[in-house]
Formats: sequence, C-alpha cells, structure tokens
Amino acid sequence: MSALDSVGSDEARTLDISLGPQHPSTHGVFRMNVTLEGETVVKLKPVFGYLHRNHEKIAEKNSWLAAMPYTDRLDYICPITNNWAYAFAVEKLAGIEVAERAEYLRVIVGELTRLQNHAAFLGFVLGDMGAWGSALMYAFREREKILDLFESLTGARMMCNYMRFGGCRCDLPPGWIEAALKVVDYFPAFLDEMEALLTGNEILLARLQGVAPLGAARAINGGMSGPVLRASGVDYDIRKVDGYGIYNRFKFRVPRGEVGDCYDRFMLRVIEARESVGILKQAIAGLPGGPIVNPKAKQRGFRPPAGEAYGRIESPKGELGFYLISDGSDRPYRFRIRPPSLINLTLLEELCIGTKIADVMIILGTVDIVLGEVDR
Amino acid sequence: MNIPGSGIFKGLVVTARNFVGSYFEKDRLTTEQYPEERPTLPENARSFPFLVYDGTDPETGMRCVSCKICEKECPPQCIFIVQDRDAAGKAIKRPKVFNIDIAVCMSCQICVEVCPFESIRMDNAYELSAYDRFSSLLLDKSKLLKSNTYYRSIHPTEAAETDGRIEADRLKKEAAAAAKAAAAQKAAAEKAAKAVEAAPELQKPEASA
Amino acid sequence: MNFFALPVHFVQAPNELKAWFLSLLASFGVPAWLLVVISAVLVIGTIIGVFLVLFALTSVLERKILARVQNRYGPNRVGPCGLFQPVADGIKMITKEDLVPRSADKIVHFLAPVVMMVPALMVLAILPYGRDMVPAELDAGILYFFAVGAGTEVAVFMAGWGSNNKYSVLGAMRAIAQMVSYELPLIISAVVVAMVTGSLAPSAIVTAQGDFAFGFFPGWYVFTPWGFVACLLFYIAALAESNRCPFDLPEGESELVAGHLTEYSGFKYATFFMAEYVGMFAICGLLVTLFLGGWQAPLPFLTIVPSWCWFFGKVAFVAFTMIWVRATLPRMRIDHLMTFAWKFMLPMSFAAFLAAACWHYAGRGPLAWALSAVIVGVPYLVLGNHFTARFSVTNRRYQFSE
Amino acid sequence: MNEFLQRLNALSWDACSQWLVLIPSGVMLLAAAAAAALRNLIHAALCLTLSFIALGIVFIALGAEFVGLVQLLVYVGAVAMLIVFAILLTRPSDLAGAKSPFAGLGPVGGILTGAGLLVALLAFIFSSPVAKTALPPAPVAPVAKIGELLMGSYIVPLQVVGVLLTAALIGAAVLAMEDKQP
Repeated sequence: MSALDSVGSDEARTLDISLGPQHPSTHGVFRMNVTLEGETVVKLKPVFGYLHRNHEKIAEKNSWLAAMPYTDRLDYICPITNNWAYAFAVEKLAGIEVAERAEYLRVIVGELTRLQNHAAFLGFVLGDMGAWGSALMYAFREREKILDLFESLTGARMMCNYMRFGGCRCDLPPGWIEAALKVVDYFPAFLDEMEALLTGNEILLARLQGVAPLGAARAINGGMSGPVLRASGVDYDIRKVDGYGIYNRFKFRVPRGEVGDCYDRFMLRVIEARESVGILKQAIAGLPGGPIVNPKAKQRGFRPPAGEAYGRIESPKGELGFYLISDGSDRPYRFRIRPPSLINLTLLEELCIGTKIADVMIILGTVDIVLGEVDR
Repeated sequence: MNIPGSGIFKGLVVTARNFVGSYFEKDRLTTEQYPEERPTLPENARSFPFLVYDGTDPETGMRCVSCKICEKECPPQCIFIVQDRDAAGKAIKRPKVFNIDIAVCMSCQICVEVCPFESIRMDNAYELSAYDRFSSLLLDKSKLLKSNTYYRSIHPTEAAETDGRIEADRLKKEAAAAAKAAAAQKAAAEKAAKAVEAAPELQKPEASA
Repeated sequence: MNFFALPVHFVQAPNELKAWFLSLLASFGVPAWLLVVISAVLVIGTIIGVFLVLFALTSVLERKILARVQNRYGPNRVGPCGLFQPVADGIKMITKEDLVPRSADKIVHFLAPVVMMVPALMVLAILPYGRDMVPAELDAGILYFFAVGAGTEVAVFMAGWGSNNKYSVLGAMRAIAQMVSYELPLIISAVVVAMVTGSLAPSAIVTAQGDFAFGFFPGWYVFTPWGFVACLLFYIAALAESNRCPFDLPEGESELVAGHLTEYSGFKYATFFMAEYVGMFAICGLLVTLFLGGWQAPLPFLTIVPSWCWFFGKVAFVAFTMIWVRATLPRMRIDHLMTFAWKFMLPMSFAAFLAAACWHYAGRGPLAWALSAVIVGVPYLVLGNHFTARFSVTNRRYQFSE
Repeated sequence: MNEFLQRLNALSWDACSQWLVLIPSGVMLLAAAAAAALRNLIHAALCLTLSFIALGIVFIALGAEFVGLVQLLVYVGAVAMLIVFAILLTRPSDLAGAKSPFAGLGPVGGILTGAGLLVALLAFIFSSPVAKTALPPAPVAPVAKIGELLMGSYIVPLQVVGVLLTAALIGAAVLAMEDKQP
C-alpha cells in the first residue's frame, strides 16, 4: 500500500505521476512530474538534463573544426542543419565567403533535412496518439530514402558532419542529383497519402483540434520559433527574415496558422514540407559548378580573429543559433547554442495545464523536441 | 453536410492499399532481411578509421609517420600514439603504439581529413559488436593496419584519387630528387672542377659524405 | 461407399462424431456417468483446443498483417513463414521471471489473470459453431454471454488495483468506465436482434437468418438497415469491450505505459494476453451469430461447405477487420470516448431499436426497408454531424506570406 | 443420435444439480462473511462480488436461469463495479466528517440488526400461505414466457419501475452536473 496511498489519501484530491525519464513517449530521456485530477493535468513540471553531454564546454576545449561533428548530436534527427548553423556562425565570425556551389548544396541538403524531419514528425505524433505504427512506418519509409541520400553523400545516415567553414566537405557522388530528384518528386505523393490517412480522420481531428491553443502574443513572448510560432499566426521565418545563405533567390511561401492548437502545429509541418519540395526543385535546377569550399578558408588550425558572432538559421524545429566568441586562438572562447527545442519547450506547462493526460503526449509531440538538443 | 466517419473510412482505404500492395509490389517493402540480405553500402559509407599500408608487410609499408596530427585534432580524443624509437633512442618516423578506442570514436572522419600522409582512412565494416570492451573495442596497431588493396576494394574512387596523389607526389619527389641530384652532381662536378683547379686537400669532406 | 461417406459426414457435422463415439463406448458397457464425463471433456477439450490454436495463430497473423500494412515482413524466422512464432513466444513467456511488486496485493495480483481467463472461456459455451453444434443450448444464451462477460471487468480492476501502481490504477479506472459505458450499446444492439427474432437463444437467431431472399440473397440481419447499424454499433462496442484500438485506452502505452498490465510479466501476462484474444474471438463469434448469419452459408449452393467452416471463416473475417482498424486508427481520448458512448452510441442503438420495430411491424417488405433506413439514417447524420462539426478540416484556413 | 445426447445431458444435470446448489451456497455464505469481516475495503468488495457470483450460480442451478443471469449481469457487471468505483473515488476525508449514528454500537449493533432482519424475514416466510402449501413441480419458465408476462400482466409495474429508475438517473445526472457549473 505505498504507491497507492495517495489514491485515497487525505491531502490528495490529486494524483502525482512521474512520466519518464524512461517512458514510451517522452521522445528520449525527458521527465514530466504531472499532477492529475482525474485525468486532467493541474500541474506539470518538466525535468530535463538527463541527456546532458556537456557539449558547449567540450566545444570550448576543442579546435573550431572539432566542434562540427558534435553539432550532429544536438538534434540528431536533422544533423545537417545543425552543421549549417555552426558553419554559418563561424563564417559570420571570421567573415568567410561561402563557395557558390556549396551554398546550393547547403540549401539542398538542408531542405532535405527539413523534409525528413517533418516526415518523422508526422509519424512520431501519430505514435504518441497511439496509432499502431502505420503512419510511423510510412513516414520512416520516406525518411529512409532521404537518409540513404545523406549516406551516399556524406558517408553517414545521421551523423553527417557535412559542412565546413566556407563550404561543404565533399562533392556529390555521381548519380546523386538524379536520385535526389526522384525522392523529391515522390515526396508530394507521400504527403498526399499521409493526408488521406490522417487529416480527415475524425478521431485524429478530435484529438488535435482545439487542444492547447497558443496565441500569437504569448508565442512571441515565450520565445517560440519555427513551426510552433508560425502555427500561432506569426509570420516569422528566418529564411525570409534574414535571407541567409541564398534563400532570397528562391520562391517559396511561408504558411501560418490561425488558432495555434495542436492541429495547426501538425498541419503546418505538412504544408511546410510541400513548400520545401518547391525550394528543392529550384535549388537542384540551379545548382552551379565550381569548388565546394572556399579555398581561402582554413579548416585545420583555424584561428578566427577575436570577436563575437551570433549566427542563426531556420532549422526544421525553429531558430537554431550559435553564439560564438573568439579570442583569436584555435579554439572557441565561448560556445553557446540557442536550441529551438529547449526554448519551445518552455511553455510546455502552460500548454498542458487543463488538458487531459493523453494530450500531454500530443502537445509534447507537436512541439517537436529532440532531447539531444534540449539537454545538449 | 459531410458523412461522419468518411475520414476514418478513407484512412482504412489507405492502409488496405498498403496491405495488398505489400504482397504485389516488391519495392514497397523497404526493410532488409538482415543476416541474409546485406545492405549495399554506398561508396562513401564510413564506420571507423583504419591505417593503410602499402605492399604486403604492415610494418614496413605503413604510411603513418607518427606526426600525431590526428591525435591532436580528434574531437573525442580517442586516438593514442607513441612514436617509435630506435635502439639509440632516436625518434623514428613510425608509431610504436597506435590505438583507437572505437567505443569512444564518433566516426566523424576528421582524422582522415587532417592526415597529410594519406595514412588514416575510414573503414565501412559495421558488424563490430563484441562481448568485451577492451580486448575488442580498443583497436591496436595490428588490428588497425589494413592493406591498400583492401582500401581500394571498399572505397575505389577515393583510393584511386589517393593513389594518384601519392603517385604524383612520388613523381614530383623523384623529379625533385632527380633535379636535386642533377644539381648536386652539377655542383659536385663544378666543385670538383674547382677543387681540381684549387687546393687538392678539399676532397676530404666529400669522401666522408 | 459407406467407408467414405462416414468421414465426409463427420466433417460436415463433427457433433455426430461425438455421439457415434459415445454410443460406441456405451455398447462396450461403459457406465453412464463416465459417458457424461467423457462427453463433457470431449466438448470442452475441443473448444479450448480450437481456441488456443486460434489464439496462437492470430497472435502471429496479427503481427504479420500489421507488418504488411506497414510494409514490413513481420515475424518470419521461426518455422515456415514464422508460423511457429507462438511456440517461441510461449517458451519465452513461461521462462521469463514472474515479477510481483513488493508492495502489491499478492493474492489479488495473482488471481487477476485467472479471473480474466474464466469468463473468456466460459462465454464460448453458448456460441453455435455449426449446425447443431452448440455446446450448451441455453434459452437465454445471449444473456448468459453478457452476464458471464461482466466478469472481465472485475478481473481488470483486480489487475489494476492489485499491482499497486499508479499507471495500473489509472488504466483499471479507465477500463471499468469504458466497459460499463460500452456494455449498454453492446447489449441494446444485441437486444434488437433478440427482439426481431423473438428469442434469446443463439441457435434460434442463426436459424432465423437462414433463408435466402430471391433464392440467393442471404437473410442475414446485417443486410437490413437497422441490422447494419446495429452490427456497426455492436462492432464498435465490441472493440471497446475487448480493449482494442482505437479504444485501447486502458493499456494506452503512450501515456500509461501498459495500464493495468504494467506490473505483469511472464506467464501471468501471457494469460492476460490469451484471455484478451479468446475474449475477442468470443465477441466476434457473437457478432457473427447475431448479424452475419452464424454458420449459414452466404449462397444456397455453398451449403456444401461444412457449417462450422462458415462460422470460423466469418469470425476470422471480423477479427481481420479488427486488426485492420488497429493498424489504421489512433487512440481516442477518454472524454471523447465517454461522450461518444453516451451521446452517439446509445441514441444510435435506440434508433436501431426503433427501426427494427418499425421494420417488423411494417411487414419486413421494401417499405419497411425504406422506413427503417430513414429511422437510422437521419439520427446518424444529425448526431454524427453534431459531433464532427466542431472538428473539421474545412474550417481551417492557412495564410501564406510570400 | 441427438436424442441419445439429450438423454446424456439430462442425466448429467440430475447427477450434479444438488451439488451445484450446495457448493455455491457455501461459497456465497463464506464470501459474504468474509465481506463483512475483512478490514481491507477492496478485499471486502471483491468478496462481495464473489458472493454475488455464487448467488447467481445458485439461481441457475435451481432452474431460475433468467434470474440467475440477470443477477450476474446486474450485480457483478454493474453493482460490484459501482461499489469498487465508490471506494476508489472516496477519500478518507469525505468519511471523516460523516459519522454513522449507529457507529457507537459497534459489531454488537450489526449482529443485532442482522438477527432482527432474519427473524422478521423468517416470520414473514412462515406466516405466508406459500410455506403451508405443498410445492408444485418447478415450473419451466422459458425466457419467452417471462418476457410475455412482463409485457402483459406486469406491464404497469414494469413501466413504473422504469420511470422511477429514469427519474433516479436524471437526478444523478443533475447532481453530477452541478459540479461543473461555475
């Protein structure tokens, strides 16, 4: 009679449950101390740090280049955008020009990353909702194709380590562009299939619509970014705002939702993936020749001038930024990451209170976190 | 007014199509029956580093000169090198100990990029599970050294490039050496001529060289 | 000729085989009380054997079907096509350590799987497996089914409470709330059939569906408007009663880990698993009996196939649809589940009730058909739209900025 | 052949029907006693459920098939579950304030009340004409017959009970809804 004392005990009109750190749907080692009244959440305390790997400090002990493979392990679903953000910040810090071809390659692999992240997202959310893996497997079938592309390009499916200061590590192997085009051309059909499976489904609609709405003002004040912010109706996409890289050369639209509930966050990923397909087609069509890395940029023994820089990009999950300070030595003086997963998670309690326990998983799922990035 | 339940029905149609399709369209089944079917790795696939040697004897053909650049650059610091010394205690351009702890290695390939001697390369063997962490996952020199032939078989394009580069280097070096030799010869000849002209006792250092 | 005719006859009607065997024993002078025991053992043994084999087969086929829906191969390592997978699973389950939490209520925790298994097996007694193949010919067979089936709720509660785990208790509470709520539409949609047939005996219900309209169209109740709706309601309620997707909230692994089964392992878990599957077959069997004509063949000339084949074929079909649904749908949320039960299922089962009555009194002709179709169709559209109006794709608009 | 089977079935029924009454009766009494004696509320509730089940079996064994099944359906399926739910949802704090006026009497009061009830029931039974006349052969009561009686002779009581229960249901719903109103 110990664990259940609180069920009938005096002080507790409520039931405290610790969800996680080992739990089927916390997307890794994440813990939520939930207080329930019946099935309704009255209090939720997120506890994280179980996956803390001291990434920022390790980066400060290593050379500038050696931090690159570590960034793969931040948001391990989309390593390439992490690489990009870090390379972008370093380039900003040292004022390095990026080779033209590399810019296109970055957009191509970056948008492919967005596609596979959003595909995996659809599958994960359905998994959180208790669908028995079908959507997840369809999503992963598509994601695998993109991971295969990554593997044949960079040598690894997930730990790509692809970007270098001023360019990319390696050029496309023969036949890669054709394979990529095939995947990209098929992707809308996959999204259509997913939509046929999901978006009309009454159970899914009932579980997503109206759950945990987040207003635009609160979203901005909470520091949300990425699809979560845009689902709340805020038109803010760093690809448009900053136009970093060569994004201002491409024609694409930024979707935004109205209500900011789970359904909007869910649908926004689908629409964004469709837009990414457009960007990919333009980028592949416009891919120029030339070197893939700025020959003036040094990789080994790289010593940027003293100074500081904040480089940010629109990662699939939101604003991913690296804040770097250099003291002119061969290793960063300060290395700080702004992970979108962590910042987007800060409103979790607010979103969850008043919802049902089963909604907590969906809210967590639609915020789309990766613990590698939250805990670093 | 839409018919309630039609969305669920549409979803059921999708899963039914996949169910039936999986029996008729082979390419729908993306999974591999692993131990029997093996994935065809792309050429770039990488797992853990190894050391390349030329010819047949690992010790003499070793390209590594123990420069320790990889040890220094390795992000997780998983490489450990001790330079060899000859009997007189003089450093030899060859590692005495070269260990890679592949339990720590994160397959980032930075050691490969920074190696100036084309010595360390990425393997693509992936069946490396072991019962013992130290005897199996701490690779020493004997386990790391693999022949250039093996390297050519796993990464043909990259190996061809490397071989080309080495060959070019060798040719350049030979040319340089030849030029140098020629120059030295010329200089020697000149010197000799001069020496002949001048004092004969200057021939002594030439003999010692 | 007699040599071949007899086996064929026994395949057609295995019950005759038992009678033949018993009379043979009687002719050898076996005492009557022993004959009674042998008769009971033969029937019970056959039923348990058949359903355990079915369970084993389904446990692997379900995984294979789910896998195929998800474009995988599914279990294919043990035996031909992975068909011996249940053997491997069984060995694993039996040899696994049986963990009992220290603070658990040991007796209740131990008894729960047993209590779960008993009703699951007992309800099998009244199903008509074929022509003249009802193990227990009960006048109130349908009532018996629901009465005995009520025992599963006790078992689920015992499992949840006895484990002394918060997830388990939450799961058990969910399970009880869900089962009590869905029992109502389940029983009412069965009552509709009992009302039209004028009997609670399963065999009478099957016999009533035996004739063919126009000489080929089977007179199953599912082919009437009220019967179709009642069948759907029964099906949905059956999914809820057997805790299957999309009503698997008691085990909802994304929030409750495994609900009332969280603290069970080894053979106790296997017993639960088995009871759930046998219970699923039983309720599929009842659905087949009530709406799909039981052991009746779908076409007149197909009566040549043994009647029990039709019964098990139909059960397999219904079970397949349950697996198919499981592969497609996400789980419902507890409040939606309750709302759905009380505000949609219950009114709809009353509508089916009314429609069946009208169908009966309007003479069971085309007019009756149309009338009952209207009586179930209108509430369906009204109630359904009332429910889905709030959740629709069309009222969402997404703006784009260039 | 089927006649042969039927004969066998009848034989088996005769052979064990008295045990089918006696054993469940014993179980029922023991379980009821346990339900009264056990300190653990959940165990008591489960024992009560067991005694409900045994009672249902007694009814069935006595030939009152319909009553027995309804007993199982209603008492095991619904009443027992309601009791269990009530126990789980009741907090000790709710009980603390509510004191039974008979709490001071202790077990003696319970036994006295039970004994009084028993005496009253026995007196009623033995004074009724049923006890004095010889038992007629047990009537065969098929479910259809019960249904006809309920819908024919006893239609008014049935409807009255139905209305009463509906009123109770609505009342309960109203009580439960008050909570939600702000």
